[in-house]
Amino acid sequence: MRPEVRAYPFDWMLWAALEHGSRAADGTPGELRHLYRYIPYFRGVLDPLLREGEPGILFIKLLSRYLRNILDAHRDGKKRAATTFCFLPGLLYALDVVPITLEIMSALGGLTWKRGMYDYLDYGCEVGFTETSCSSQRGALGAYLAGLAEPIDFVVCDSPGVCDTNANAFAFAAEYLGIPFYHLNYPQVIGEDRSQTYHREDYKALIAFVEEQSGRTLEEERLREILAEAEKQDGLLADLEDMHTLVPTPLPPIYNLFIYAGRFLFSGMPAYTELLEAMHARTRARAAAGKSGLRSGREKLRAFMCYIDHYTLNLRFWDWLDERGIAHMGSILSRTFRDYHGYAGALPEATYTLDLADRDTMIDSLAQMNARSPMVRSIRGPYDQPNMWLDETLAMARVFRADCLIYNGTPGCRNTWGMVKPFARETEASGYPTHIMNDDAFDDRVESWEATAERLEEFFAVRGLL
Amino acid sequence: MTLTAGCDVGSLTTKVVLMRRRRLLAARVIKSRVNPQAAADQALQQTLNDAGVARGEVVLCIGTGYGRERIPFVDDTRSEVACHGRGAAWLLPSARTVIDIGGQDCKAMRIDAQGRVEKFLTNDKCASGTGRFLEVMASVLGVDIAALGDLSRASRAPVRLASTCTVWAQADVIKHLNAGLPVEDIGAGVNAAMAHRVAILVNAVKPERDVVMTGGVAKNAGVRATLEKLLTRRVRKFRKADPQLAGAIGAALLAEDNLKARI
Amino acid sequence: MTNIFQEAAATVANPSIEAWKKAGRKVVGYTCSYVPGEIFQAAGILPVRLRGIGTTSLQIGDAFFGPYICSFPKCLLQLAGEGRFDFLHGAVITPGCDSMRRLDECWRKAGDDHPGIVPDFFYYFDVPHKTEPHGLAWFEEEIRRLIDAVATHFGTPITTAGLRDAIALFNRGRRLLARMEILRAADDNDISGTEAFAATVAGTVMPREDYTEALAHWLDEVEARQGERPPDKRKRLMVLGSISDDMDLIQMIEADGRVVVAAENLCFGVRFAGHDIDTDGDPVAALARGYLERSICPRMFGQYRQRLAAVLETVANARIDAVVLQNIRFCDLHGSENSLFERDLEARGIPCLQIEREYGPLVEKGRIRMRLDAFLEQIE
Amino acid sequence: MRVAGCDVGSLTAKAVIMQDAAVLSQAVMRVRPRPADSAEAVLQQALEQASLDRGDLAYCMGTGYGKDQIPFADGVSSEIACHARGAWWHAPTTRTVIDIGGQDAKAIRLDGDGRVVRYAYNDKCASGTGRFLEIMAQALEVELEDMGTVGAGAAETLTISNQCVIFAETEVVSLVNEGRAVPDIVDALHRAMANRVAALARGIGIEAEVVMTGGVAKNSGVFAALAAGLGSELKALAGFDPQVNGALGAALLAAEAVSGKSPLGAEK
Ligand SMILES: Nc1ncnc2c1ncn2[C@@H]1O[C@H](COP(=O)(O)OP(=O)(O)O)[C@@H](O)[C@H]1O
Ligand SMILES: Nc1ncnc2c1ncn2[C@@H]1O[C@H](COP(=O)(O)OP(=O)(O)O)[C@@H](O)[C@H]1O
Ligand code: SF4
Ligand code: SF4
Ligand code: SF4
Repeated sequence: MRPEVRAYPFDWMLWAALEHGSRAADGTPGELRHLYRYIPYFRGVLDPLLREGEPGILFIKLLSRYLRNILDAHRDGKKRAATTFCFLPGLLYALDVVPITLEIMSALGGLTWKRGMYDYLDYGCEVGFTETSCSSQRGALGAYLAGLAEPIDFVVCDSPGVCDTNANAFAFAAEYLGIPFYHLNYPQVIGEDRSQTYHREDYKALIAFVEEQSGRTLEEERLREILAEAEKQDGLLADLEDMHTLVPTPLPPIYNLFIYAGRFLFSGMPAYTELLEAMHARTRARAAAGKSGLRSGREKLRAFMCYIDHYTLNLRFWDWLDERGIAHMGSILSRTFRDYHGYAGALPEATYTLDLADRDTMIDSLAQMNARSPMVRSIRGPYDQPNMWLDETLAMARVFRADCLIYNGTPGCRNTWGMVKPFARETEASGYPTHIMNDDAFDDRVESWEATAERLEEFFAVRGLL
Repeated sequence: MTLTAGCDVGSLTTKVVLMRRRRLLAARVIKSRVNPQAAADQALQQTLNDAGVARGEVVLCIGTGYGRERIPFVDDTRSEVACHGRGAAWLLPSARTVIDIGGQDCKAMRIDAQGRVEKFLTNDKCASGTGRFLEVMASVLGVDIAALGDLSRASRAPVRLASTCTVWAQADVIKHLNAGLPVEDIGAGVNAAMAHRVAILVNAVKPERDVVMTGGVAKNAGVRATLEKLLTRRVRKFRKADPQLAGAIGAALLAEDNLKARI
Repeated sequence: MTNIFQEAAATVANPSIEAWKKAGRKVVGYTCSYVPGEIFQAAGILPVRLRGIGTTSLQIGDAFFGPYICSFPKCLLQLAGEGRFDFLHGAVITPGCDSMRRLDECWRKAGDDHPGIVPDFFYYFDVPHKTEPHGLAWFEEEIRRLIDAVATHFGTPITTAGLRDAIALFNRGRRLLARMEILRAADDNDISGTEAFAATVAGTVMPREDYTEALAHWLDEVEARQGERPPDKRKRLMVLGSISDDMDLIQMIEADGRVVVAAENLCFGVRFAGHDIDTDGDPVAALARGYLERSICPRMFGQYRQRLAAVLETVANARIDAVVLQNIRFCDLHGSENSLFERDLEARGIPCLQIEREYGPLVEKGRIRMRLDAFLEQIE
Repeated sequence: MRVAGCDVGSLTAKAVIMQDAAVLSQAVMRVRPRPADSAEAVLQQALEQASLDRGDLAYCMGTGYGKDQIPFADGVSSEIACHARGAWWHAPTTRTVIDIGGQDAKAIRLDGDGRVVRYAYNDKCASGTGRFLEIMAQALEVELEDMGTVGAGAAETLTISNQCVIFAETEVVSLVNEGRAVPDIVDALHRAMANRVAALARGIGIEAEVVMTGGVAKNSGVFAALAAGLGSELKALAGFDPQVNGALGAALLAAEAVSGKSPLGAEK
């Protein structure tokens, strides 16, 4: 690891960038111009966010707040738990535990710094973590393994059975750092009763674990508050997603990022509600006027990202789509599958409901909700089984009227690379041109963004889409 | 007096040295051929000629390198790791960490004062940490491999390459060339990409001072300079001999040790 | 005697499978150590652990699996696609790891291009990744379902008594392997690592009765010879890590006679040796406990300590001098666990060598040879 | 109306000049360090052969790695589109095109109207590129042009399996050091390459007729191995240099750009 990287704590550095970025939003245009001179790279993040107005500003403030919480946790008498993005943090908040979502941290570093997460990615390999594993954990993990961040107290993940590579990263971290570990394990089917029972049992054991680690007990009222907030968020999301189906869609590409990143960070917390409200207001106005969310105002193509997005150096991926008049119809990460969501009717078995009646129903609701978080929901089983990846992709492509599908992941993603070829054959056969990107969503040393963009461009041209 | 030889048949080059009482008498580096025997024979003959000694005077010859099993005239063989360790200790007695990058392999090792290997790691992950990677890139750039290292010095803005794969990096290099970027910036990017990969390996053996480099890539100043930066350690240079010879020197020294043990 | 084992271990469709089939009996393939063979035994079916040896191209493997996938499942798919598993009446796929479980989809889809390669009985067996009571309950239910599915499909009832007998038979094999391990731990036996591994692998692909018989016989022979040899002074190695079922790697380590592979902890190896499964009580519950609770593979997350303890025990019992940690490229589970092993073994003074390789015919001979040689010199 | 297609690749630059759906001239040369120079030179060569001037061309379509650096190109098109169009023009019965150039290998599927319905590139970590053969030819001291004939002399079947060019070379070095015969190694290389590319084509589904284009199509060893591996008859472009197919496709697309209508199906 380069000495200059070693000199600063990772989490603090990230917070500092985001905090100053969020303050810049309050400055005058002149001040902003001045600031941009000093942060030529970060400009690529800040610009698209500030251009979005209130939602963008709220989003960056949200990120800054999240990081501040991590930094201050021990001072505030709270524990820190490393966790994965398919884990909904509500439970942790209810027990005064501050979540550190490794994938979010990796993505933020990748977006913000000129050299992305290279040093941290490589550091993980130096201490023996495999280079071929998924970069989404490996990046932030490197910083934590190197002791370059406020310490993690314990690990909770929910990827075993869904993504072993992911689970392996957390198991390795726990062992390497010598801290306690609990994992939620998912069976391969969703919807069956015995799966629900398993989720419930597993979740209860998790609660016991987190209670023990945090020294807190789960209070019913606290839980109810969080679920009530989640209820509100689900309502806003339902509206947003409904408007997303309009042609042209009133949602700018970057909103997709806001939707899921906000949920990973603050699901069940008022901060996320606030962000959704701002997005909702803007979107409704645009929808009422029949306007596209794209900057050009002209929607030429609707692309559904059937896996994840691209997070290296700046927000250029979203910007790039925007510039070309390509509407982003969401990814596997965007959707939540609340039972009454408009699109949820397409896969009724994959949905969850919230029941705030008593402690048990609430725990059950949380367990179900967690079992519906992005990858946990649809790539836990064979892709062609009911409710799994193919079903969901085709349903979403249809509901959101996508013209084509784009797969992007990481070379470390055994899970999807193990099946994406036959998967793409079937989506093609169903009439959706499908592009498989060959890059790494978190590490542009695998394929430069220029090369990635060229392949995308070629796909749109050769397949007659643009 | 006991005259020993070391013969290192690498994937790219074949090296032969003659030593007497730990002093280097003569050395040759020639290109390895499809016929490793012939290359070894040729290198040995030239070295003998240089030193003005007859074949019969060589008491013991140890072979190493990928082609070690095919050298007809060697009496014994040793692994490259052992030979490079031993050779490095001779080249610089204070050496404790050796980075050996040859054509097909990259190794990082920790050695003791006698040059015995305590721990070593090799690059199994990806070929972009090998000398061949540099050769492929040099040929795309149209520069001589010996000149590639100096491009780093001339560059003010090294490009960033998709450095995790030779195949992909090459595509990037071509793209950058086509985009009209200066050759020195691309070359510097190539060297840096290689250094980054090697640094992972070196850090993983927990390097101790002094750090030295052996093998052909040690002659690439750009890789060396970036490595120094990444490791925050000086990578010490040798004056005694060409670092590419380290393996052959180690082999000759191990031959001497063998003789001593026999007496 | 060991010829039988070597013969069985050398080919995918080995002669004992052919003989079994000639008698009109069925064969089912499976892919992971977590599949209880007893179920098939109880149904009169031969369970055969699927192997990827003898693959010469990955044309089919690469057409369905993506590029960053372990070559073991790719080799299996290749052989399936080439029709070289056509001796199977059924196959059971397990979510051992991410790559292995996608063999389910890839094999089925390859069936579209290569008709007839998917056995009629094609089953997905969902093994949980945890041993807590609800995990165990899930696993037990999975076993019950598999039993029902096998019994229904093949029309052979699987009874409690049948299962008990099968468990007893398998236990006998487990005890014999444990005996083999004890013999290997002594320095006056003449079992090479290659022989022992062949004998172990053979157990996964031979009819159980024949196998147990042959194993007992061979061990008697070995025991009789014991003491005839001068103590073996060679260094003793242990091999750990990713799936390995070819003799090549171990043969290569032992090739020049400097060292002996005195123990292993590999997926096709002696993992359950000496760990009997209960024969009283409900056999299904006993199978679930027996197979799940012993954490033998990094797929059981959060149980590294248990596995380390097992390795350390073997290291002590078999008087191991050094350990080779190998993993197949893109195998993250073993790849990163090997680093933990390296850390913890070296802290106890056991030198380790980590190598990453492709599964299959040892085509990377030069590279691996170089690493092994250097390591052997280092530990001498 | 005369049009040109210019394909500046990683190893060679190619140009084709057409008039009313007939090929007037074609040229191939090694690339120079600057793609613009390669483009100028190769077009000049083609123009001279046809006794034409630059001014005689109504449109020039560029393609290949250096397409954005071709100073005189009126438009650019992807290699996928060009190879597909070129192959289609030769035989409208073509449904699958396998193109192996210096930098990448592609499998392209066409529908009955010559439209690209699917395509795939060689995977990362793949040795299925022309460059692979160039490096191996160097390592084995065989001329690139002679690889096919050398490999034909193989007596023993060896296997080279590594997906990576460099690691595969290590295998080659090991084989050399084991004393294996060069023809056997060359033959193994051809099969290794053919296997990779066949997997690529199988991944998107192979439909007959299959035709092979690109510089590597000139290597009879790879061609034969691929033909054996595909399980479907493999065709060569009748009487046309497969390496120039991309430039041909570019020229056809140029004609299309000028006329606004497709020259598909036009008589040769
Ligand atoms: N003069 C030079 N300057 C810089 N690098 C060189 C020079 N000569 C060789 N190299 C590098 O050294 C590598 C070969 O190293 P060498 O130790 O001879 O390998 P091997 O032992 O495998 O034959 C080449 O691949 C090249 O990258
Ligand atoms: N005469 C030939 N015989 C055999 N192979 C050839 C010949 N010429 C070129 N090749 C192969 O074709 C490749 C270059 O193909 P080409 O289509 O020209 O690529 P590009 O368009 O990238 O320049 C070379 O890498 C080489 O492997
Ligand atoms: S991207 Fe793939 S490998 Fe990474 S966490 Fe998600 S499922 Fe796992
Ligand atoms: S390594 Fe583990 S998961 Fe893989 S087959 Fe073996 S036991 Fe199953
Ligand atoms: S193909 Fe590329 S990524 Fe794969 S090993 Fe080779 S150089 Fe590395």
